[in-house]
Amino acid sequence: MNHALVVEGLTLRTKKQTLVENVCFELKRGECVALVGGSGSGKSLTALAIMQLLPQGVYPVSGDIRLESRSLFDLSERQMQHIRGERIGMIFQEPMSALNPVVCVGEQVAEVLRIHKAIPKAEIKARVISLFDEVALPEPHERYGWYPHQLSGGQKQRVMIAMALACEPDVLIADEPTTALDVTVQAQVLALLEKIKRTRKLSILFITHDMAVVSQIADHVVVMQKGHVVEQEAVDVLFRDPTHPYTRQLLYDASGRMIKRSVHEQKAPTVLSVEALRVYFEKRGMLWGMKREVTKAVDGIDLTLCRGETLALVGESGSGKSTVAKALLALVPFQGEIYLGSTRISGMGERAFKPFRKRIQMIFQDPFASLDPRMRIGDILKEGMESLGVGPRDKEAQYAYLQELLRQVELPESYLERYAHEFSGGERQRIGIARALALKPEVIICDEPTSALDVSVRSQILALLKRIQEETGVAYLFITHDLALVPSIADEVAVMCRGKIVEQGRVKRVMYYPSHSYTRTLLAAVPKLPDFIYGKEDI
Amino acid sequence: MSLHLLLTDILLWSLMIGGMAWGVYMRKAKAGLEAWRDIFRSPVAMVSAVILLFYLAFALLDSVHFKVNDPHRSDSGSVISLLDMAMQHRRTFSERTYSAPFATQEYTRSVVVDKKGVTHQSFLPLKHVSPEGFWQKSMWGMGVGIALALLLIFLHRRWLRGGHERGEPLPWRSAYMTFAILTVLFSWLYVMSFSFHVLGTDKVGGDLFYASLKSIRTGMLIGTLTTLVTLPLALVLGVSAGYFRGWVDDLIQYLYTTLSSIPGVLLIAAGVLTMQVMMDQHPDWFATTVERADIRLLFLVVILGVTSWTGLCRMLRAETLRISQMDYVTAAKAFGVNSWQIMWRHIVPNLTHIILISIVLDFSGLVLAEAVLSYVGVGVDPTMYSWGNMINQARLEMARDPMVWWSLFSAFIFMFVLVLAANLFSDRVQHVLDPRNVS
Amino acid sequence: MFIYILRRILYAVPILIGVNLITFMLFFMVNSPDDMARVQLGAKQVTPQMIEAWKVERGYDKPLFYNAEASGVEKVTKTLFVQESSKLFRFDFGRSDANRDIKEDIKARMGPSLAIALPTFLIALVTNISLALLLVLFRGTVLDTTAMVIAVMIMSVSGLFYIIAGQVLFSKIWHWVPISGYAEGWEGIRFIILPVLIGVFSGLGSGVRWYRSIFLEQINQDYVRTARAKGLSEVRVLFSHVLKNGMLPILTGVVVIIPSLFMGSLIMESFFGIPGLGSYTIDAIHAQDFAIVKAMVFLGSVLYIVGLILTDISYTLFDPRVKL
Amino acid sequence: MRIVRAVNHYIVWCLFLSFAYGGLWNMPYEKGESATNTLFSTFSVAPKHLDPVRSYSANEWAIIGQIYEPPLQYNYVDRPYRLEPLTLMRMPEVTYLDENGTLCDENSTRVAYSRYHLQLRPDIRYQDHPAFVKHSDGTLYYGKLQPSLLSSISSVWDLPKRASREVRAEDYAYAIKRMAVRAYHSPVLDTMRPYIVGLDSFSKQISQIAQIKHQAHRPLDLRAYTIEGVKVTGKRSLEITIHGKYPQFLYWLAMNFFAPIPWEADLFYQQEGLRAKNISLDTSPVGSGPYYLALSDPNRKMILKRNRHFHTEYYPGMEKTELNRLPFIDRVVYTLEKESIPMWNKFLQGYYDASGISSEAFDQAVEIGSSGSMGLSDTMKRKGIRMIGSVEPSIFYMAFNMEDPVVGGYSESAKKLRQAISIVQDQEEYISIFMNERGVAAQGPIPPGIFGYVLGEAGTNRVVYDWVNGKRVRKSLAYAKRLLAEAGYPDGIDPQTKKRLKLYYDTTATGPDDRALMDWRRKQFAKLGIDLVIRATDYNRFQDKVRRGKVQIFSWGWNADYPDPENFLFLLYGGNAVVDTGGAGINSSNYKNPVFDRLFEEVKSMENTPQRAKKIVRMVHIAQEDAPWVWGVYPKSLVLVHHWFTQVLPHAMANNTLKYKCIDPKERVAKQQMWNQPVYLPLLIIGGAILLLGWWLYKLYEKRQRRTIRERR
Repeated sequence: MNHALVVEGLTLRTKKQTLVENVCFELKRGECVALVGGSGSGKSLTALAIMQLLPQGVYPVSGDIRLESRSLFDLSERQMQHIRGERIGMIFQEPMSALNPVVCVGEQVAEVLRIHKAIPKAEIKARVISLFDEVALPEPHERYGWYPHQLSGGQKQRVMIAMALACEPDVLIADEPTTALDVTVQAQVLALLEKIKRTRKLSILFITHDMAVVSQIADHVVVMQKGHVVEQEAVDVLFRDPTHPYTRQLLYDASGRMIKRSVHEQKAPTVLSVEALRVYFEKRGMLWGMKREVTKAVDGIDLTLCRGETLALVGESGSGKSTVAKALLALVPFQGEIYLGSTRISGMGERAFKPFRKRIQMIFQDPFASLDPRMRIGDILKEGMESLGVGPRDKEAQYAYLQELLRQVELPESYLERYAHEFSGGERQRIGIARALALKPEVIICDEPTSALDVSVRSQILALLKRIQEETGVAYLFITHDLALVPSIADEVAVMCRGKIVEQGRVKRVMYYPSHSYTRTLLAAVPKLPDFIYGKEDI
Repeated sequence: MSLHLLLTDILLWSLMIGGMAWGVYMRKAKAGLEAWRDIFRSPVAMVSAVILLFYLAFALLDSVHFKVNDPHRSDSGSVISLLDMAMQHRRTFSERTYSAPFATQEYTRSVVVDKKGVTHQSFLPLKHVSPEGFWQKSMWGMGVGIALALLLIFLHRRWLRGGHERGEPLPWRSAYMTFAILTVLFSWLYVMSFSFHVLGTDKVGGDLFYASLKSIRTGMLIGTLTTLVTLPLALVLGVSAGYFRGWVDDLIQYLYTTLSSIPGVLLIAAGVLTMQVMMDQHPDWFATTVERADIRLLFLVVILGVTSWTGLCRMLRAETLRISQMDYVTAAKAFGVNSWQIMWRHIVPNLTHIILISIVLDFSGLVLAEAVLSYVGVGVDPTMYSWGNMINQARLEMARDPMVWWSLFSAFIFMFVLVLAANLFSDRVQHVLDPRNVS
Repeated sequence: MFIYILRRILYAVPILIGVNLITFMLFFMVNSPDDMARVQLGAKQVTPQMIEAWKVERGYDKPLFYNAEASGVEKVTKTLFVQESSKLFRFDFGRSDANRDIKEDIKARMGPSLAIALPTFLIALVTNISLALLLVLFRGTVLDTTAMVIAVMIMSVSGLFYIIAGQVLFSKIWHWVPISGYAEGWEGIRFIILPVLIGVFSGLGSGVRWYRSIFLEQINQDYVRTARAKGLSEVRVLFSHVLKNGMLPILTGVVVIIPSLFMGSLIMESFFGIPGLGSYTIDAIHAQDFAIVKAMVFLGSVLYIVGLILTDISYTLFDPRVKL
Repeated sequence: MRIVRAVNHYIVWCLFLSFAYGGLWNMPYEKGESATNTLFSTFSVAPKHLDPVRSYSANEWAIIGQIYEPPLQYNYVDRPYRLEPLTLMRMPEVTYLDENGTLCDENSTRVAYSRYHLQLRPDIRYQDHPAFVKHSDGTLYYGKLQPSLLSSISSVWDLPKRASREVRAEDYAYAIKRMAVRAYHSPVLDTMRPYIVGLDSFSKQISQIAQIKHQAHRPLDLRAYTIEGVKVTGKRSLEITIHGKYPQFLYWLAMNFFAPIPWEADLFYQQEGLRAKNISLDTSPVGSGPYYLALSDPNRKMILKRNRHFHTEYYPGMEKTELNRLPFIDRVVYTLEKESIPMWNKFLQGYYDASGISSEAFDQAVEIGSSGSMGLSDTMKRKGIRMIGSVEPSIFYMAFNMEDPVVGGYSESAKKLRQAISIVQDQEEYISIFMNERGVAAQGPIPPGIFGYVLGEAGTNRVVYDWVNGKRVRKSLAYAKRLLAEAGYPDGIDPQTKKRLKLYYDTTATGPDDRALMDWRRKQFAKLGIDLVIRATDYNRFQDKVRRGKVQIFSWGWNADYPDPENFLFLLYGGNAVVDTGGAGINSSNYKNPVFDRLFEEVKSMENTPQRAKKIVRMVHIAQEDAPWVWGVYPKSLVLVHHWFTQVLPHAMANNTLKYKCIDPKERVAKQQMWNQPVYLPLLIIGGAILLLGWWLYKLYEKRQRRTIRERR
C-alpha cells in the first residue's frame, strides 16, 4: 500500500445544510498534502472528519475514509480511540487554547504515551524529554514541568507537535499550525515539520489558507472552495498552471501585486511627526510605597508622516506598535512630542485636544469588536460627526452625507438602517473606514486592518484604502506584522522591535537593502511563492 | 367607591407601562426583537410565558384598589381590589375553622349542646357551601372556560393573520393549549368557588382559594419590584466602577464588599426591624391595615433590593471592564465622545443581556426567599396574604393527625407553578441572550 | 504570597469598620439600651434603678458615635462604637448581654453547626459534580434533558417544603431517624443524616445545573478537542481534563463559602433543634443581645473576607497561571 | 461509573452500621439510656440564669426548683394551695413589734414590724461540690485555680475533689445579702426593699462596695456585712424583720430567691478564669435539693442527678417508709425543643414521658365527652396515655387604656362603649378556635383556685352575661349595639367624622401564625361596625407604648407569683398605674377607681377571712361595671403523660415537684420498641432504584463506546 490515508467521496451535513460534499483525495506515505481554501471552505471539517472529532450535529452521510486499508468509518468509538493519537496525530491552529492550561506540558505529552503504549512509568518521562529534544524545545528537562502559559507561541506549537508524534503515528494532520504565529516563528515551525517528515517518513495533511506556506511545504495541493474540491494537483504543476479560477484568484491575491504604487518623488508636507515618543506602563505596587514595575511598551521613537503618503509600521506581536497608535490618539498617557501639522498636540488636555481629534482617526484590526453591536450603521457613522461637529447639521443633508460615505466605501446606501452583526468581516471593515472618513481626517491610523480578513477580502480592502488615499490625499500610518504586504501599500516603512524603531526608510531601500539584522531576519522568514509567480504578468 | 391606588399598585403599574414602552422600543430595534422571537421559539418558553402572564394578570387585577365610601356597607372604609370584588363571595363569608377542599362540613368536631341539653362533639356543617348540583355547575364552569379560551384564541389568530406575524412562526399551539387549560381550570374553580371552598379553609375558616389568589400579588411584587431598587443601584455603581476605575472603582468595590460580607439574613432582619420601628413611630401614615401592610411590603422590597444589588453590580462591573476595552469604545474615545455618553450609548446597551438574565433569574429566587423570610419573622406583614405566611401556618398543621394538608398543598402548587415557569423561562432567556451559549 | 495576604488583611480593616458601622447603626435604630436592659432583666417589674445599673455595667450608658461631654479625642473614642469595635478587632468578643462568655458559646456552638454544614457541603459538592459530569457525559440525550427538567423542578420548590416533607416521611412515618436533636460523636450521625440529606437534595437542582454549565463550557474548549485527538476516552477526557479546568470557576463560587460554613444554617438548625451558630445570631437579634449580634456579624464578615482570600490562594494552587 | 456504584455501596453500609447496633434507628438518646430510671423532659427556651437571686421565669425555676431549697414549699397534694416547711422544723413563727421594737398584738394598730423566726432542720446538706473542699486552715481548696488546671476543665465536675456540708442559717442570710447587690440584678430587690428592714440602705452601701471590688478584681465576700433586719441567731436559726404587716411574705419564702447560698460557692465562682468559661452560679448551681445539675448545656441538654445528701422526706400523706422516700427518679434529662412539632412527635414515639398539647395536636389527642368534659381520644387511650388538666392561676385579658380619650374615662358613655365591646368579644369562640377549649371565659380578675373566686351565678359578670337556666349566656349583639348607640356611636358611626369608629389595637403579633388571630379580632369589632386597626410591633416597642400610655386597646396576661388575690387585684390598683409610676407600675390599663383603691388597701394585708371575701367581691363588681378590661380567659393547662410516668399531679405554684414523681423504665422500653420499628421497604426500593439506574447508565455508555460513526447519526 502506497497510500497512508484515502478520503473518498466524503460528504458532511448538518440537519439543515451540506457543509462538505464529495471530497476525495489521497495521502501518500511520506508525502505532504496541503488542503487549501478560504474560511468556510470545509477544509478543517474534512480534517476533523478523519479524526471523527466532528462538532455535534455534523455527520458524514456518505463516503469513506481509509487508513491504509481499514475503513475508519467501520470502527467503533472505542477502536477509534486507538487510532487517534496512536496512528494519526493532529495539531491545531491556536497553540494557546489547544493545550490544557492547568496541566504541565510534559504530562500532557506523557498522557498520550500512557494511554496508548505499555511503557513503564519511569521510561515515559525519558521518552517525552527525547521527544522535546526532537522538536527542538530548548532545555527539555526543565520544560517538562512547565505550564503552557510559560512557553512562547512557537514553543507551544512544538509541544503540540511532540504530542502528536509521541506514538509515532503514520499520519499527521496539521490544521493551520502556523497561522497564529509570528513570521519568524512560522518559518522555524515549518522547517521543523519538513525535517520530521523527512526523518520519520511521515505523511502530513497540512491545512492552510496561505499559498506561500503551501509552496514551501507541500508536495501535493488540494484546493477547496465552499465544501468542494475544485482542483488537486502536484504542487509545482498547480503553481505553474492553475486551472480553476478560484485557484488562480488565490494565487493572484497571495502574490500581492495588484496594487501599484505611484512613487512620490518630491517631498510632500509633513502632517504628523513624532519625536521621542515613550509610553511606559506602571503596574501598581504590591504595597503602598513599594517599588513599581515599569513596562516600556514604546521606548522613544521618532516618526514623520507626509501628506498623501503611507508609513508602514512593521513589527512582531508585542513590539509596541499598537501602543503607538493609542498614544497618537491620546488614549494612553505618553511622553514625547507629537505635532499634527505644525501644532504641538502632545501635552494638551482632553478639552484642548478635542478640536484636533477629527484630524487624526483610526481603523481597527478586529471588525467584530470595532462596531457597537447595539447601534445602527447610521448612528455609528454619525457618532463622531456629532461629537466633533463635522459635516452638515440638518437631517436631510446629513443623511445625504452618510449615503455618500457609504458609496465611497462601496457599500449600498440601505445599510444605514441596519446593525453591524448582519455584515461580513469585509463589509464591517468598510464601515470602519467610512466611520473614520466621515470626519475628513488628515491622518488615518490603520491598526492591522486586514489581518483578520480572508486573503481575497484583504486585497479588496487594501485597494479601497489606496483609492481613498488617491482621492482625498489622506496619510496612513499603517500598522502591520506582515512584511509581505509592505511593498504594495507603503511609501515608507519603519520596523519596530521591543518598543524601538530599528530601521526606517523608503520601502524600496528597506525591503531590498535592509541594513538592520532584525529586518533581515524578518524578511528571510516571510514565506515566498515560487519566483515565477512574481515574474508572470497579469493572469 | 373611589379609586384608591396603593403605592405598590402605582409602582407595579408603572413598571408594567415602562416594560411595555421598552417593548415597543424593542420592536423597532430589530436585533432585540430577533432575540425575543428566538426566546419564544421554544415551546417551553412559550408555555412558561403564558403561565407567567396569567399570574401577572391576577397580580394586576389585585393591584387596582378602591376605597369603599358607602357607610352602609359592612366593609365601609376598607380598601379592596378588583380581585376582592370578583371574589367577594369568598372574601366576606368565612367559615369557623378548617374544612377540606370541597367539604360540606367542618374538619374538626366541635362541642355542641343539642336541644336536649346533651353536650357532644360533632362535625358542624359549613355555612357557606351549597353542595347540590355539583356536576351541572362543573359543566357550566368548564363550558364558560372553553368558550372564553376559544374566543380569545380566535381573536389572536385573526390579529396574527392581519399581518402581525413576522418571520418564522412561533409555537403558538403550545401557548394556546396552556392558555386554554389554565382558563378552563380557573373558570371551573371560580364557578365552583361560589358553592364550595375549592381548596378548603384555614384555621379561622378563611377560603384558601382566595388566599392563594391574593398571595399571587405579594409574590409577584416581591419578584418584580425588587429589581426596581436593585437595578439602578447596580447599574450606576457597576458601570461607573468598571468605566472610571481608579478610586471610583476602589470606593464602589469597598461598598459592595462591605455589604456582601455581612451575612444576608442578618442584614435583612435588621433592615426589616428598623423599618418596623419607623412605621411604629408614625402610625398616622396609614389609614388602613391594607395600606400599612402595603408599605411594609414596599419596605421589604427596598431592603431586599438594597441587600441584593451587590452580585449584579459585580457582574456589571466586570462586563463594563471588558466592554470598555473594546475597539468601538476606543473609537468613540477617539471621537472625543464624553464619558457619560459612552457609558449611555455603548456600555449600557451592551449590558442589557446581563441585566435581563439577572432579572429573570432573581425573580424565582425572590419568590422563594419570601417564604424563608416569613419563617424567620422578617417577611411581609402577617395580615397580608402570602405563600410564605401560608406555608408557615401549614407547617404546624402538618403535625395534626389527621393532617391538614390542603393549605400547604395550595401554597405549594401555586408557588411551584410560578417558580417553575419563571425558572424555565429564565433558562431560555439565559440560553438565548448569553453570548457564551452562541457556539 | 506573604505580602499579598498581608495586603489583603490590611484591606480588610476598612471593610470591617464599615461592617461595624452598619451593625451599630441598624441595631440602635431599632433598640434602645433601655429596651435591651428590660429584656435582659426580665419582663416582670423592672425598676429604673435596675435598668441604670445594668446599662452602666454593660457600658451602654455611653453615647453611640459622639460623646459631647468628653473632651478632645475622647469625644470620639469614649463612645460605644469605638470602644466596642476596638474590642472586636482584638477578637475580644466579651460577654453577652445575658452575661455569658461569647467566645465560649461560639466555640461550643461551632461544632454542631459544622457537623451539619460540612457534610452537607462536601456531599453536595461531590454529588453535584459527579451528577453534572454524568450529565455532560450523556449530554444531548433524553437522560440529560429529563434530568435538567427534574433539576428545575427541584429548584422550584421552597426549601421549607423539603424539610417539612422530610420530617413527616422519614421520621414520623418510616421511623428512620430521630425527628430532631443533636448528639456529639458517632452517636450523632443519626441526627444529622436527615438535615444533611435535605440540605444536599434541596441544593441538587441548582448545583447540578451550575456545574453542568461550567463543564459544558469547558467541553467546547480547544484543549478538549486536543485531548480527544490524543485518543482519550470520553470518561477520561471528563475526569482528567474537563474536571480539572472546571474546578477553577467552581472554586470561585465554592471556596468563598467554606469559612462561612461555621456560621451554620439558620433554617436547618431551628427545624432540627441543632444548637448551632445559625440560630445563635437570630435568637440574639430577637433577644436584642447586641453583644452577640455585633460579635457574630463581625465574625461573619471576617469569615467572608477569609473566604475571599482563600479563593485567591486556592487559585494559585489549582491554576498555574495565577501568581500572587 | 464504578465509582458511583462504590459510593452507593458505601452509603448503604454506613447507614446499616450506624444503626444496626443502636437498636431503634430514631432513638434520640444513647443506647440503653431509656432503660434506666431516668425522666426525659424538655425545655423550649434556653435558661439564661440559674442563679436563684436572678432567675424569675418558669422555665428556669423548673430546673432550679429541684436544686435549691427555700425555707418553705407548697404541699404537693393539698388543695387549695397550702404552704408547709421544707428546710424548717416548723412554719415560721411571726411576732409583731411596735415602733420601739417591743412586742405587741397582731391586730394592734401600733404594729410597725413583723418578725419571722425560722428554725432550720438539722439534716439539710448541700450536694457534693468542689467549692466545699477546703484546706486545713478553712480556705477554699479550689479558691485560686491555676491556669493549667483551668485550661483542662470545661465544667466544675472536671475538678477531681468534692465535698459537702450542712446548710446553716447564715447561708439563708447570705442569699438575702446577695439579693441586695445591684450588680446581681435581682428582680425582687426593689419589691423587697420596702419590706425587709435595712435592706434599702444595705443595698446602696453594698452595691458601691461591690463596684469597687469589681474594678479592683477582688472577690466580694458578703459574710463581712449584715442587714439590719436579717439576723442569724444561731447555727440553725434566723430572724427576718419586715416593715408593717405583710402576710404574703410567707409566699416569698417559698420562692427560690430565699434559697440558701453557701459562701464557698459564691467565692469559688467569682474567679475570673471560671467566669470566662461560662462556669458560674448562673450555669452551675449549688443547692441542697433532691437533685444536682450534672450537665449544663443550656443550648442542648440539662441533666439532673440525684443528690445523695438529700434529707429525709416522704411522699405527703403516705407511710414514712424507705419505699416512699423522695425522690423516686434517679436522673432527669431535659432536652431543648424549640419547636412544638418535633416535641409532640417524640412524645408519641415514647421518647418523652410527658407533653403539653399544642393546638395542632389537640384533635388527635382530645375528645369532648357527651357531658362536655374533656377526655382523651381512643388512639391516645390505647397508647395508655393519661391526661392531667387544671385551670392555671393566670389570666389573659384585653385592656383598654383608661387614659385614652375615646375608650378611656369614667363617663357613662365611655363605660358603655367598653361594655359593648366586651360583649361582642366572643371569648367562647376564641377559646374554641385558638385554645382548643383549653380555657375558661373569665368573669373578673381573679382566676379559679385563688381566694375570692366565685363560682356559678354569683360569679357571673352581669355586664356581659345573663344567667339563663343555670347557664351563662353572652348578652346579645342587639343589646351591645344598643349600648353602643347610647355611648354615642349608632351603628358604629362616629358622629364627629361621620365615618365608622376607628379603634387601634396594639399587639406583638408579627408572626404569620398570628394572622388568623388578628382577623378574628377585627371580626369581633366589625360586629359592632367598629373598624379595628391592628398595630403590630415588636415586643419592645409594644411595652414601651404601654408604659407611656400610648396605646388604646391591647392584650396582656398575668401569671400569679403566689396564690393570693392581692397578686391579681393589684393589677387594677390606681397606685400601680403605669403612666403615674413612670412605667414601673403594673396597672397597665391605668385604671383608677377611688373606691376600688380604698378597698384594695384594706384587703391587701388581710388574712383569708369572710370579710376579705366580701370586700373582694365588691371590688370585682366595681371593676366589672367599669370594664377597664375585657375579661379574657383563664387558661387551662393540659398535660399528657405516658402510663409509665406516675404520681404526676398538676400544681401551678410549686416548682420542686419532680421529687414526687415516678417512672417505670421497663414498660417504657417495651413500648418504645413497639412504636418505633423502622419501615425497611422504602429504603430497599430506593437503594434498588439507584443501583438499577447506575447499571443502566453503565450499559448506555458501553453501547455508545461500541458504536461506529455511521450508527451515530
